Amino acid sequence: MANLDDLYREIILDHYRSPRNRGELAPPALRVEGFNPLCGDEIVVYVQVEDDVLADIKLTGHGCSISQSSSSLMSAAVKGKSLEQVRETITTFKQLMTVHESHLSDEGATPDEDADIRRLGELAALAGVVKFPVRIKCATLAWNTLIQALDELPAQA
Amino acid sequence: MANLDDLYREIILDHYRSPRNRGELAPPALRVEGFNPLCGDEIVVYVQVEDDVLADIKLTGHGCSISQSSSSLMSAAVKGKSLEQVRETITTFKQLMTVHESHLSDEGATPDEDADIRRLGELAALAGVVKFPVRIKCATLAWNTLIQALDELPAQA
Amino acid sequence: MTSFDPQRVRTDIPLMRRVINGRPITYLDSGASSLTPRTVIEAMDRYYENHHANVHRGVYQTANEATAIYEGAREAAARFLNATGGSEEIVFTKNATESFNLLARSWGAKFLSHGDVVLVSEMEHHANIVPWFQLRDSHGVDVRFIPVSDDYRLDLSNIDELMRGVKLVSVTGMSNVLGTINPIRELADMAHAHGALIAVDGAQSVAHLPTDLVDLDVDFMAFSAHKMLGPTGLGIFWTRAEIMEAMPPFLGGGGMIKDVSLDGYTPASGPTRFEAGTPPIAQTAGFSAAVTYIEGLGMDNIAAYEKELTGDALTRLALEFSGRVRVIGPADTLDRGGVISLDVDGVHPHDVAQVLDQFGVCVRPGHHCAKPLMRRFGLAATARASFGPYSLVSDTDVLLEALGHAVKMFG
Amino acid sequence: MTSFDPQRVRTDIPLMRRVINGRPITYLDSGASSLTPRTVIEAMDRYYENHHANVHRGVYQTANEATAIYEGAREAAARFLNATGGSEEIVFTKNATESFNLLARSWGAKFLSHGDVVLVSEMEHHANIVPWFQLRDSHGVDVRFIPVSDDYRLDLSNIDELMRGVKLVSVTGMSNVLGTINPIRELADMAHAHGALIAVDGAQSVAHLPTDLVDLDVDFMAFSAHKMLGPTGLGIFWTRAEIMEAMPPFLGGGGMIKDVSLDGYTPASGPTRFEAGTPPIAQTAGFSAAVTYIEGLGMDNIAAYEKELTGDALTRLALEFSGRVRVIGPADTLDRGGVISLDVDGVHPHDVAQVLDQFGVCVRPGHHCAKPLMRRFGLAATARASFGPYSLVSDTDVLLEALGHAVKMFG
Ligand SMILES: Cc1ncc(COP(=O)(O)O)c(C=O)c1O
Ligand SMILES: Cc1ncc(COP(=O)(O)O)c(C=O)c1O
Repeated sequence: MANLDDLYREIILDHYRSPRNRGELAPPALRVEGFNPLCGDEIVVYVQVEDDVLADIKLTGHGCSISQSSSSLMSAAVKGKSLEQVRETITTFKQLMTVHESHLSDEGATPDEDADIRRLGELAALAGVVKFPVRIKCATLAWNTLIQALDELPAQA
Repeated sequence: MANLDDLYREIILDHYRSPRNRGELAPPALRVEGFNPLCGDEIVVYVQVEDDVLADIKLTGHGCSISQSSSSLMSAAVKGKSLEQVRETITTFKQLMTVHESHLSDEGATPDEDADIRRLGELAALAGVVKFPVRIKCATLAWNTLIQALDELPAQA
Repeated sequence: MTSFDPQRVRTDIPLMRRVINGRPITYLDSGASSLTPRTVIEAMDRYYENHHANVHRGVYQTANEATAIYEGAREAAARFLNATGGSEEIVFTKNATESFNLLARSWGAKFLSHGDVVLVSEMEHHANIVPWFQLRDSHGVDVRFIPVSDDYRLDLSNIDELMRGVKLVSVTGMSNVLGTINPIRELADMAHAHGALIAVDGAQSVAHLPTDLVDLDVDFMAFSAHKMLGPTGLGIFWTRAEIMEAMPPFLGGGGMIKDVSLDGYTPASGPTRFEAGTPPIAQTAGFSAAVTYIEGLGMDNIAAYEKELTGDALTRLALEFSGRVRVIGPADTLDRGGVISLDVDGVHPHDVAQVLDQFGVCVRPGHHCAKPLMRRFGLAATARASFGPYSLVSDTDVLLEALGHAVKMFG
Repeated sequence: MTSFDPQRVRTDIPLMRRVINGRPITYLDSGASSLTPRTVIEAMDRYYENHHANVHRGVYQTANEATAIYEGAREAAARFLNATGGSEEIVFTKNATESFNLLARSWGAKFLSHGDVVLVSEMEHHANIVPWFQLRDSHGVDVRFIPVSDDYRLDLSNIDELMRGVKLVSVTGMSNVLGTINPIRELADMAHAHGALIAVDGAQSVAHLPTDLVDLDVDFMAFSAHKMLGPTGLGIFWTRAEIMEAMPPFLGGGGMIKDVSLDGYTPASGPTRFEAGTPPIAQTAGFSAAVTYIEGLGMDNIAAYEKELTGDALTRLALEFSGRVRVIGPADTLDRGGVISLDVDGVHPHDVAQVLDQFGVCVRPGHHCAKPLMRRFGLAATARASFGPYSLVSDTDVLLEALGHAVKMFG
């Protein structure tokens, strides 16, 4: 059975208590807001893209330990990466969050998933969230907001 | 238990098959429409009042045997009567139709009610309707329309 | 007869045990509301006994369970209709009527303006008429009616003329008075060819015929759970996700917002935008059970079986009451469902129903919320008998026996 | 403690047997929805098993029975509220939210015009805010807010100023976040003195306090069955008969009309004018049973008992968590109901609720559909515990134990 330790790993509590990349970026950095209307969580993502690289990212907002640590972990994972790498990370993370229900009862993951999870580094700490389906929205809020930000980037010349 | 013969007395079927006072009256006779929105019954009552007497009454419309016979019986009962007598008849009839639920199971009526019913003459044939509460609206449609007509009479000089 | 077994269905329906005026109930009012199988009742009991909680905003276990039941019903609805967009295209309302009001006041008020035409038909239920009159009064749209021909079908002979200026066609899949099944796919193609959208009143058709939204190619669908073996208090509204996304909110309140401040509000997206307040949660549990139950019977089987019942009843009515009883609806079973409206010569429908009640026969007298159609045929009311998957030929036997009594009594 | 016995109530509630994460359920979310007594569930079962039929238009026996059940619920509601106008003043909706939409779009749209002010409060549920913003957008009315003071009460110090131009005051009887009970009679007198009408959001107050419309002297009342031990899918709207008679229809469809033709429609009179389509019939059976059940317990007893529970919980929270847990709401039980919103230092309400769930404790995290109030106190959310007549001091024990764990975990 899912228990609290699966959800609240130490890394998560650490990022919650000491969020990375907290703050704002001035224009021309892009600013995008994300809401979770059901629980009132709000997040603002600022991204600064230079030469197809996510040069800087900052976050403000408030929310639960899951949404806050997820946004902090995300910022650490994507900052300084090429947009292509960022998109890959997003895809891998979203897969982690939509792991098929049939796996929820198993203890382990498939070998493929294991490989993906390892590539996620610290982000893998969020893997336990899928055992608490109602919290998946918390974990993905920052990511969906980042996706929206990338979509809003001016088309490349 | 209530059965069909309580409802469909011979007088009722007779008035249904051969309605009295069927037709229209030309102005200045008053014309008032009544609807039973639930079942689609419609009735039009024409009344001609002269010197506080309901000199003439005619009815058109369509509806079930209960609403049609009730309107026919009503027209016969009130035609040529003083407005005061008409109002008394209406009151007595409405009482008949709102006999308290607790009487529904009894076979008889109270002595007072018996006296009233006797005064109603042929109209008393409708007494069985109260055992079929959903049909009460059918029986009272014409009467409510007549009440409305009386209410709309120009105030007496 | 198909392999489908109505006797089995009867044993699943507690109300079938009722005795009315000394006779076993002969329920012939499924067009108004269907009887409820035990499994549907029990699904709601289980919900209240084990899982009840308000949905969506909970973290605790029963709240998650209630949410899963509620969202699961959306999936059941999407599956039942073959809605390729899935559960995101399903909005829960309180009945088919609210679904039409949602369509008119949200989509209609936004996308229709003065002079635009909504084309309904003369055989529509008031649920698919009054909301359009209300929109006419508030937004100046025109409401136009496809006439009904003497053979009780939509008269499409003038359809090109009728389609002028039409932005929405809104017609019933199956008439609740005539039994007529309308050519929805044909109307959808016609509507789309004219750049219009099409809504279907599925209140009857979804409950008695297989419904495949891909085949039908319509844009909106409205129906009620209580006519398809489900509970009262739940309606369904379906539209394509891209249309839904463009629809402004309808009722305002909790659950349909993204944000509210002292200055205003921003609506949520997806179906919840149209689900203000605590929804009929337990009812969705019952609805899912009804869908599962119907899937178990097979909607094809139900439709085929009811067609047989209808054919039998039409034949015998014609034989035994020729001249005295007129069926207001198509005389054979081609494109026709199991709704049989009767006009009994010299006996008002109210009286017919009253006499029938003495035999335990439940038929509905009245205008069936289709007054324009009644006027079209010069009637104030009919006495309507309608079948469900639990109906039997022996129900028709009792109907005919009782009808004979009514005819004699008023003869 | 009063003679009222919550243990008896518990045995009447099947869901109380639930075990969550190895612990018996500690249900502290009655503010969101109440648990359902067996008698309420059984009333609906009996309805489906014996009496189900569509209402109003039937002549046959079960249709009459269903109609009697439905109309009987109207009488139960009128009795419960002491509505002197009787059942003719009761409209059934799908929830309190629909009741407010009905108020805004029928009465509001007719009697309010550009610049007229609707005065709500900062502690309102979105159900009593969003419909007014919608009316602002469509009809140009102004929406003004009575501020909430630092002691979590309506700040009426500027009320004369606030009342300028006000045509309707619409406030909650009891806040679903703060627990604050508002001085409705006082507000009613004030509103009437200014020629305004007053509506009350009774969603919480009707479920937890005795409600007497004669004493309160208000003009409109809205609430939901599911918060008062009744089923989901049923709301109640009450107004005085003379006001109701002047209100135009809201939703359009069957049942709410007097006549429909190809040219237009005329609405019915009385409450049915506002009840388009097949209503939540079975739910009214459950509602009547809930009213009877509450009458058996005595609403005075319930209110007194919940007050004791609340006082106990407030005291112990202050003692055991001083500094770490802040109660967002009045600190004592004066004019205060059993809703306790918690702000736990350093622990987000979502996380509080998640940890509590491990102890079988059901509390609700979130903005509770009161975002303006949340903003007022600089919060995004609270973790809310709320009592019902089946709550026990031992529920508070488990709450405190679990809360201790949450505080330690995130400490
Ligand atoms: C104070 C208050 N008003 C209105 C509502 C809305 O009730 P419903 O969701 O049943 O429409 C609620 C409950 O959520 C409430 O607590
Ligand atoms: C064809 C049709 N449309 C709409 C409705 C309205 O359904 P409801 O009353 O459940 O809203 C009905 C049922 O009365 C119907 O038969």
